[in-house]
Amino acid sequence: MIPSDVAPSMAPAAARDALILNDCSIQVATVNGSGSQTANLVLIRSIFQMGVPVSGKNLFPSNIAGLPTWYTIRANARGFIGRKKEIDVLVAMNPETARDDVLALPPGAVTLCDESLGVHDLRDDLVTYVVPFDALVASIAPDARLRRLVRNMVYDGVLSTLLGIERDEMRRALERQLGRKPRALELNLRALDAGAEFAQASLVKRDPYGIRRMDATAGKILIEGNAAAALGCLMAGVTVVAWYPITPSSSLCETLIDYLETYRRDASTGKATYAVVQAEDEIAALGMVIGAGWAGARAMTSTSGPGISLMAEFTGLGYYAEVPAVIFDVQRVGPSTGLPTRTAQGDIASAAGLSHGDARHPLLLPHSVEECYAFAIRAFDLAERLQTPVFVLSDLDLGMNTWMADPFPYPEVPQDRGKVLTRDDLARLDGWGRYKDVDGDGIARRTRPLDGLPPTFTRGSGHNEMGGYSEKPDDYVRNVDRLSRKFETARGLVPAPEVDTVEGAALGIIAFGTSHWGVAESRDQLARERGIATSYLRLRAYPFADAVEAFIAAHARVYVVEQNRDGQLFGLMRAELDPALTARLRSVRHYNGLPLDARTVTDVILSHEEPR
Amino acid sequence: MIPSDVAPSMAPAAARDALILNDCSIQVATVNGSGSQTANLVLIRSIFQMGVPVSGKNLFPSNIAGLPTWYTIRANARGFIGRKKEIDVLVAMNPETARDDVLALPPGAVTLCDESLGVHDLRDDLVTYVVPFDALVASIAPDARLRRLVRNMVYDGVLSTLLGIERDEMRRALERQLGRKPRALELNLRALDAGAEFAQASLVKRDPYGIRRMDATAGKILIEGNAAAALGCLMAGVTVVAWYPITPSSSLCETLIDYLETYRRDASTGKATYAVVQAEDEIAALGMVIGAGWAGARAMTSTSGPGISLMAEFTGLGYYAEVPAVIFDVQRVGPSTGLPTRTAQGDIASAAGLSHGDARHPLLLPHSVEECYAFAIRAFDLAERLQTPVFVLSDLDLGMNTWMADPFPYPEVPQDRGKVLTRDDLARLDGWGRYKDVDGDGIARRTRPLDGLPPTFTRGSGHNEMGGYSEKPDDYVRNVDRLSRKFETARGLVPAPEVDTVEGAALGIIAFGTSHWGVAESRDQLARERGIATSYLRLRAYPFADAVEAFIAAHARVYVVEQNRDGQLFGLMRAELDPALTARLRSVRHYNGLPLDARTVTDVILSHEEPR
Amino acid sequence: MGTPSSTPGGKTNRLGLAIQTYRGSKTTLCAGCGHNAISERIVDAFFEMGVEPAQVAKFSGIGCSSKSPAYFLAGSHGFNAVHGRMPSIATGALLANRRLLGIGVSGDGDTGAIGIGQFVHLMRRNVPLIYIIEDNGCYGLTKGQLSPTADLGSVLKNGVVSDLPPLDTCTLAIELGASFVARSFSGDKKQLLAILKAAISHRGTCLIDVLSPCVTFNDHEGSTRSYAYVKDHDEPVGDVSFVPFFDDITVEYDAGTTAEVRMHDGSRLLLHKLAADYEPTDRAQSLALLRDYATRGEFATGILYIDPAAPSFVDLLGLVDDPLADLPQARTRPGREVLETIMASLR
Amino acid sequence: MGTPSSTPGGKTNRLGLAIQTYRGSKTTLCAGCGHNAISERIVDAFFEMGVEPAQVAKFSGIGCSSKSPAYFLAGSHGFNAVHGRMPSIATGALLANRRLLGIGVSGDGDTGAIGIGQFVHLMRRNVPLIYIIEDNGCYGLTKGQLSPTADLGSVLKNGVVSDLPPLDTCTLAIELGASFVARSFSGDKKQLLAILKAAISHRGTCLIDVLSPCVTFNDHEGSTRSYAYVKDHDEPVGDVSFVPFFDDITVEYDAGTTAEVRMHDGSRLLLHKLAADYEPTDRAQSLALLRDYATRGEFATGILYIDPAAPSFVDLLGLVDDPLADLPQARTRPGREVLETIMASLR
Ligand SMILES: Cc1ncc(C[n+]2csc(CCOP(=O)(O)OP(=O)(O)O)c2C)c(N)n1
Ligand SMILES: Cc1ncc(C[n+]2csc(CCOP(=O)(O)OP(=O)(O)O)c2C)c(N)n1
Ligand code: SF4
Ligand code: SF4
Ligand SMILES: [Mg+2]
Ligand SMILES: [Mg+2]
Repeated sequence: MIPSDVAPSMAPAAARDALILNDCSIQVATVNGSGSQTANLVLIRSIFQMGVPVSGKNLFPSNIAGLPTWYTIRANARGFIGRKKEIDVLVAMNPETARDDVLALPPGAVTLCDESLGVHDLRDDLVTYVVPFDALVASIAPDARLRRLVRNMVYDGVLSTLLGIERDEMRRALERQLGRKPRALELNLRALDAGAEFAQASLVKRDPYGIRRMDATAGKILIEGNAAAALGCLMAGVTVVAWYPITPSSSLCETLIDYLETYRRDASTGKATYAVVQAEDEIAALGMVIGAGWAGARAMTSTSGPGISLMAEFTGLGYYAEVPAVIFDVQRVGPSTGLPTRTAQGDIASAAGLSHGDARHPLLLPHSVEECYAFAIRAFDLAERLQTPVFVLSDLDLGMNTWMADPFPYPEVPQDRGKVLTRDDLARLDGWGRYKDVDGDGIARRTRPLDGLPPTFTRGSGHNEMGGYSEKPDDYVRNVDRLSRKFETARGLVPAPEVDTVEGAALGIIAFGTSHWGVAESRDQLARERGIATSYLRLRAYPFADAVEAFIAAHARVYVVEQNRDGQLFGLMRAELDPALTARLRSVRHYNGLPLDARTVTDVILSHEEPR
Repeated sequence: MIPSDVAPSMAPAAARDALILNDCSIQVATVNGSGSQTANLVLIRSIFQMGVPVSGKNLFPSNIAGLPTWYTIRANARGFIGRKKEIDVLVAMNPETARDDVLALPPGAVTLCDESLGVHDLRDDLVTYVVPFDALVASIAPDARLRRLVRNMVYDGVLSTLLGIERDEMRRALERQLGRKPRALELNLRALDAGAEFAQASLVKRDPYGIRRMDATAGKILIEGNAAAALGCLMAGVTVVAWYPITPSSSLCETLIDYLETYRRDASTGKATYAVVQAEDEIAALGMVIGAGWAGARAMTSTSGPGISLMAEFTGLGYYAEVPAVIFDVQRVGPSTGLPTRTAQGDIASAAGLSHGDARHPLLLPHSVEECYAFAIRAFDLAERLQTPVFVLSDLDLGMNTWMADPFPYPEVPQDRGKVLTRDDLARLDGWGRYKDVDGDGIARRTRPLDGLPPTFTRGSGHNEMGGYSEKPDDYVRNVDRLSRKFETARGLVPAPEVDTVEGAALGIIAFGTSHWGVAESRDQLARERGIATSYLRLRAYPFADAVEAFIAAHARVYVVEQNRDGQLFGLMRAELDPALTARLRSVRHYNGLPLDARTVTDVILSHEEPR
Repeated sequence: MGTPSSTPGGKTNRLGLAIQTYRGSKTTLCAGCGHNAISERIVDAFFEMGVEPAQVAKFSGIGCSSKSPAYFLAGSHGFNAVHGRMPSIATGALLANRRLLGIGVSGDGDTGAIGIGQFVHLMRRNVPLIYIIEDNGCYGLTKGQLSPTADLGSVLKNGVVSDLPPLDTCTLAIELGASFVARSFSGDKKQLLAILKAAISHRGTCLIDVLSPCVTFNDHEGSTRSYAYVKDHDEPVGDVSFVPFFDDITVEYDAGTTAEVRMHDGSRLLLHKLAADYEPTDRAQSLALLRDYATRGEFATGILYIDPAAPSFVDLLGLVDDPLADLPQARTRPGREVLETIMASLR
Repeated sequence: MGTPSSTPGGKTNRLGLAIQTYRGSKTTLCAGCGHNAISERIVDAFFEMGVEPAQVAKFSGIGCSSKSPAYFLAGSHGFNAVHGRMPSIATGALLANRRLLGIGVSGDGDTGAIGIGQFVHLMRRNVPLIYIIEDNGCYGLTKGQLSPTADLGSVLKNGVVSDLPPLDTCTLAIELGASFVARSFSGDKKQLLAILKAAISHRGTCLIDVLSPCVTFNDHEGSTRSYAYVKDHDEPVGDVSFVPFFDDITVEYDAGTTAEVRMHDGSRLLLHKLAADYEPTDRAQSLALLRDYATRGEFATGILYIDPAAPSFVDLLGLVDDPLADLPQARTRPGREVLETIMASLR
């Protein structure tokens, strides 16, 4: 590399002088199955290794190969790593979408594209860098097939130079990915260098974006929500897993299977301390979980919308016969098949009351990979404590995308196996009845088969306190009233909301799950751009804690932000909370299948607060 | 029969002198499968033939033979024929329950029992008539097996004398039942006479109840709700029926099959103008209905709670792919198997939003057999007009019990087949798209296979206005926003509520379906007993008409009366209507599996209005 | 009052338990229902085999047949699930506690219609469960609709004729991988008892299809004693809500012979008992035999197929010997070092 | 761009339509996926048989296979239903309009796992539908999990081994009452085309199980060219999200002979083509033959069983000749006198 070849403005120093540091969104538009995962992971990892908060989101089609896919990285020094509505830097790799991708950019955005795409002079309000991908890969990979593969690493190289992402970090990240494959590693390293060196040699930096080392990621991990939930199940001590594949939940059980195989074989015998069944469908999966829970196992399944619909009947059985079960719903866009590879929070209403008849279920609502992990553990404890199906509502954005997190803490609380009767208990209780409310919390004591205690006959039909079959009106009422009482008990046991009350704020915001990320940044926008202070309640579970009403009462107007068309949480709150308070609620809904971005929230709130 | 044997007070005149005329509840306690249906039908029919408003309710166990069952008749001159909480006259025929049955009676009630039951001197605050059933039947039927059968007719005879039910009307009713079986008829007539004559000879009337001829049933019919709905389907011109047996809905399709076999074979060929399939389960049943609806048939299924749960996924497909379907839900007590032979209104919440994701479905809420008939017809029109699944929510009380009604009117409105595109339409429209909202009402035009118009590709996955596959965020939003608009259109098309606004009433009551009967009588109780005037809105469909908000606005407090634990309608209203108004709502819930009675409603309302 | 049993009272079994211990609560099924006779044989079999009742888990779906687990083995654990989904519940429970001896009772509607999917996959997995179909060719509990095992030509009360070929659950079970497949008749005390006892000893799925007459709804056209006949031919009964009392139908016949059983409604059932030397270990032969008899309108009865060596699902999954449900936290929650290793790999 | 077809362009069929008319939109399946080859054969068959495209209704469930109806017969009606439930949708539609020629495409997961219940009952009813299973032994669309037709011993990417016996959908179909049952291979153009053409002429359920390699996920352990090999053996590729391009596998072999087909992953498939004089009308013989070949690890291909005379479900129901969907109100709403008669009977 001859120093004089380097255009002066592209010296490493140039990137360091960038106007907008550590705050940009980068989108790589490519084709499904074309193998860009390594390049994208190297990109996000290298930024992460530089200490800059970052997230990566994969927007992929519902097929296997050949259709457009977009990978978006958000880096933000202040930790706002939700989706940014605007793309700052586009890497156009897909001939089919390049035109639309470029046309959709905001003025001033950056494009990195191949000349052959013919999009470099579509607009004159962009900063466009033309990269001769073909020529660059030809120089490294003689074999045409290999060229297709390393092509992606070239844009990493170019971006490294343009944005100032340290090439050594990229190399480290690449080694991490391909360390066990020396030839692959070598080729990719060459592609990386070729891209970086081309940029240094031939591009003049004209955009304001830059990445600069900071210290906000030290000790942190990168993980997807599904893997985090799987880890939670592993550490919760799950023993029976029954599942049926469905996007975007499959990787939860698949990762869990990997962990179980590795860490849950009996030391001495090598035998499994768990059973995993790929069931024939979601009905069977939940049936197995309920059968296992009845027999005393910690059992779980994971699914997405269509599976939730299919689980309605068995969920009702679990509720009414009072059998623990943990159900992960990694939500996608419904109804019906909908958009299987897009994110939503559209199952909260159906999950809350899943089943015909009167039924209510606790829902845990993680917003982060940390909570995917922690709530997974908690879900098993709650399911056994409450003897009922417990849902963990994640979503595609959280489950399948890469998130930064603090390392997960080892669970210090021992497993809560709930009110399982022992011989001693039995002696103490006078006249045990399976469905008797001895403690007034609606939770009766159960036995497990083979514990040597009196057997029970469990059924989804009418039963009395003693567990006997009954069609008597009073028995039915006594039983379902107790179930209502139990749900009240659940209210106090599920994770409490996280509340950030700002002195003097007239506005409140309520959100749950991944909507948090858009809301957190929107609050910042409202405050910085319009001087509007907002308080915030992040709901972490259903049933609603009393704190929710208190929060609403403390604010004049409260925006309920969620990712579905019908304002399902908003509806649930209106149905269950004091109308005097719910009159203050406003619904903010986002439902196009993309993760919620801050600007959308800000715009809707401003349209109410500052109507034109 | 020697005249002097007749105790003077028991002459027919005696009954006519009864203090409480044409207002009583009669309960016959017997054993499932013991063959009391004829006797009970004769009882209700003869009262009906005497012109007295009457209803009959069967309270039966979830098995086939040998368990307790109760048949209750309510006669009321003013037409209050809902369940009466108190039993006025008990016919104790079941040794197993006789003791409990007698102990549960209010003071002053009447018992008619066999000496051998040993319950006649359990209480001294009842009017007890002892009838020697064994001796009476022995005198008529030599064969022991036959004795068991005619035994029931004996109590009819006794009641005829005691209450003054004209024996000729009983004979007519009996002939109607057994006309084609002369031997059976003869034997039963003898049993009837034996009972009546025994009572005349040996019993002294000491109770206040009597039935006297009036003129409130002329021209009316007696029918069960399921049969009425089946008639509605027949007259609607249903062409494809797919069902799976489940109590209490089976008799709907079974009656429909009978009608179709009789009245819907092609005159010339004898071939069927309909297809009926007993499907393998409820999922398949709804699948067939949706397939048929897609192909242009008028298709329906009927089920109950567990089936509704199983239909969640397909209902979402019907909603999102926009296929007409009619689903009858004859509600029973849930969740899970629950109490399969008891009544409830517990599926309204799950049906309204059935499916994962965002989905809303029109619900029709008949309160009477007339409406079962009329709404069945209307449901097909609405399903085709709206191109969506439409639910008709009946219940066990309405569906399986015998109700009085005006004869059903012939449908004067022609079938509404909805926006089915013709060649001419196609020529007129510029650029037809399957999911284009040409009229602004959210309803797009559809084609049917083999009409010779452009084919469509229907799917439950994302699609654009042209019906093409799409994962585009904007296409999705445009489409589901149109579905919301369509639901707004539905609001104006579904049956409007029936409103009875009483001048100056501060209280309003809202109810739907069979809760009507308890409410109607409760309003009378509130007015007569406490001078409390109430207005009444009887909801006949979901989505809610604007009249609902207007009604609430016009009253200080509005009681929402329904037959489920969680106040599901109450919750739906709070979720969807203005909180300023819903603050006025109070929830009245009844959920023990028995039909709602007036006294329960009155008591709950008074506990709010006149707290101690 | 327990289910009466044919075994004389007083005696005790190898556990020292009396037969009463194996009974259940009083049946609520119709008098004469074949299902009751099956419950009695289950009582006898578990008594005679000396099984500890508390070790048994009873499973069922929904139907008259599915009610019967309440009528035997009161000392056992019971789970009466939802319609057609017993197999998944049983699978989960038996994986959670491999020491449970599982017995499931289903109906021909519960299994053959709504439940056929779970049936197929349970058979395929060879889950260690005694799976009894109480097969009456109709839906008893919902009042007599046709089930998928109804004979071609059988007639519903309203005149609907079964015009589809009957499902043969035994053939399916053999095809799908069940390792023990048998057929019997509810009234053949000796054979049914012997089959049940063999099943108790087998580890793997035991599918036992037991022909079991529904006295109340099984109504064959043309029968001279059928319920329809009673109703329509001017006998003095005349009440549709009347369920007549019938006695149990019993039959005894020798191995290798065919018996004709007259049902309550006058229809006949042809049962062929497999010869004593029949070798039920050749799948192809068993299937051919079933088809053969079916073509002749007869039911082959006895143990039709058995593969004692087939690995059960519990074997296939390589589970630890202790019940999963019983594993203490120390064996199910990996240690700190595991979490740390994983965390390190994600950094 | 339509699906390319092997029939030369330019020609027209008896309706005067060109082959383009029978194509669909561009496939979005992987290059080399067997499903694409099947779509091409469907195009050829409907073209050659001269079927009016608008008369055809295409049905499917969910999966890569179930996407394919979009890739053939653009001029036909299509209904892409939910996972595993295509049979009920098709049944309803074909009853509603008996003039529709129905073709359903499903996958081995869609049919064998979640959909096996509806499969069983569709076969039993002999619904007039060409039911194609594009059988790749895995779940393609959800990225390669094992399906119930996976060979014993096949291995998932994460090491999970298929240890359950494969479901044989052809055997089941014959047992259950389907009147036309065939098996072929996606790459055997001649045989598949011939079978499809025969199916188009048959009235009743035609179950066609077409072995169809998933080039992306079907991953047999030990294979030297498998994706796992490519990934783990230090070839320079190294990106798990990369889907390699493969060509279609084609095979041509004679009736009565066995062909060994090498799959993309190096594994082999043994296909035995039934002899030209094979008589597929004896159910028992067909079943025996299937079992025979299966024991030898071979797939018998060709039309395995056919009963041309079996009444279809539409026949059984005795429907009027006109489509039910088309009946005018005059034929579906009984007259006033009917209602009056009924009312009178209720008075
Ligand atoms: C999901 C669901 N659908 C329908 C029913 C109604 N149902 C109860 S039992 C039964 C059929 C029982 O038939 P079978 O299994 O043959 O048992 P049998 O009564 O004949 O012994 C049906 C359809 C139900 N309980 N749940
Ligand atoms: C109710 C439901 N569960 C799960 C899924 C996810 N899913 C989509 S396709 C598929 C399997 C497809 O396998 P197969 O039918 O063999 O088709 P292939 O892709 O192999 O052609 C699954 C499980 C779904 N769409 N719906
Ligand atoms: S209805 Fe039939 S199956 Fe049910 S209990 Fe009675 S006889 Fe048995
Ligand atoms: S993943 Fe497999 S089945 Fe799906 S399109 Fe690709 S090759 Fe075909
Ligand atoms: Mg049955
Ligand atoms: Mg497949």
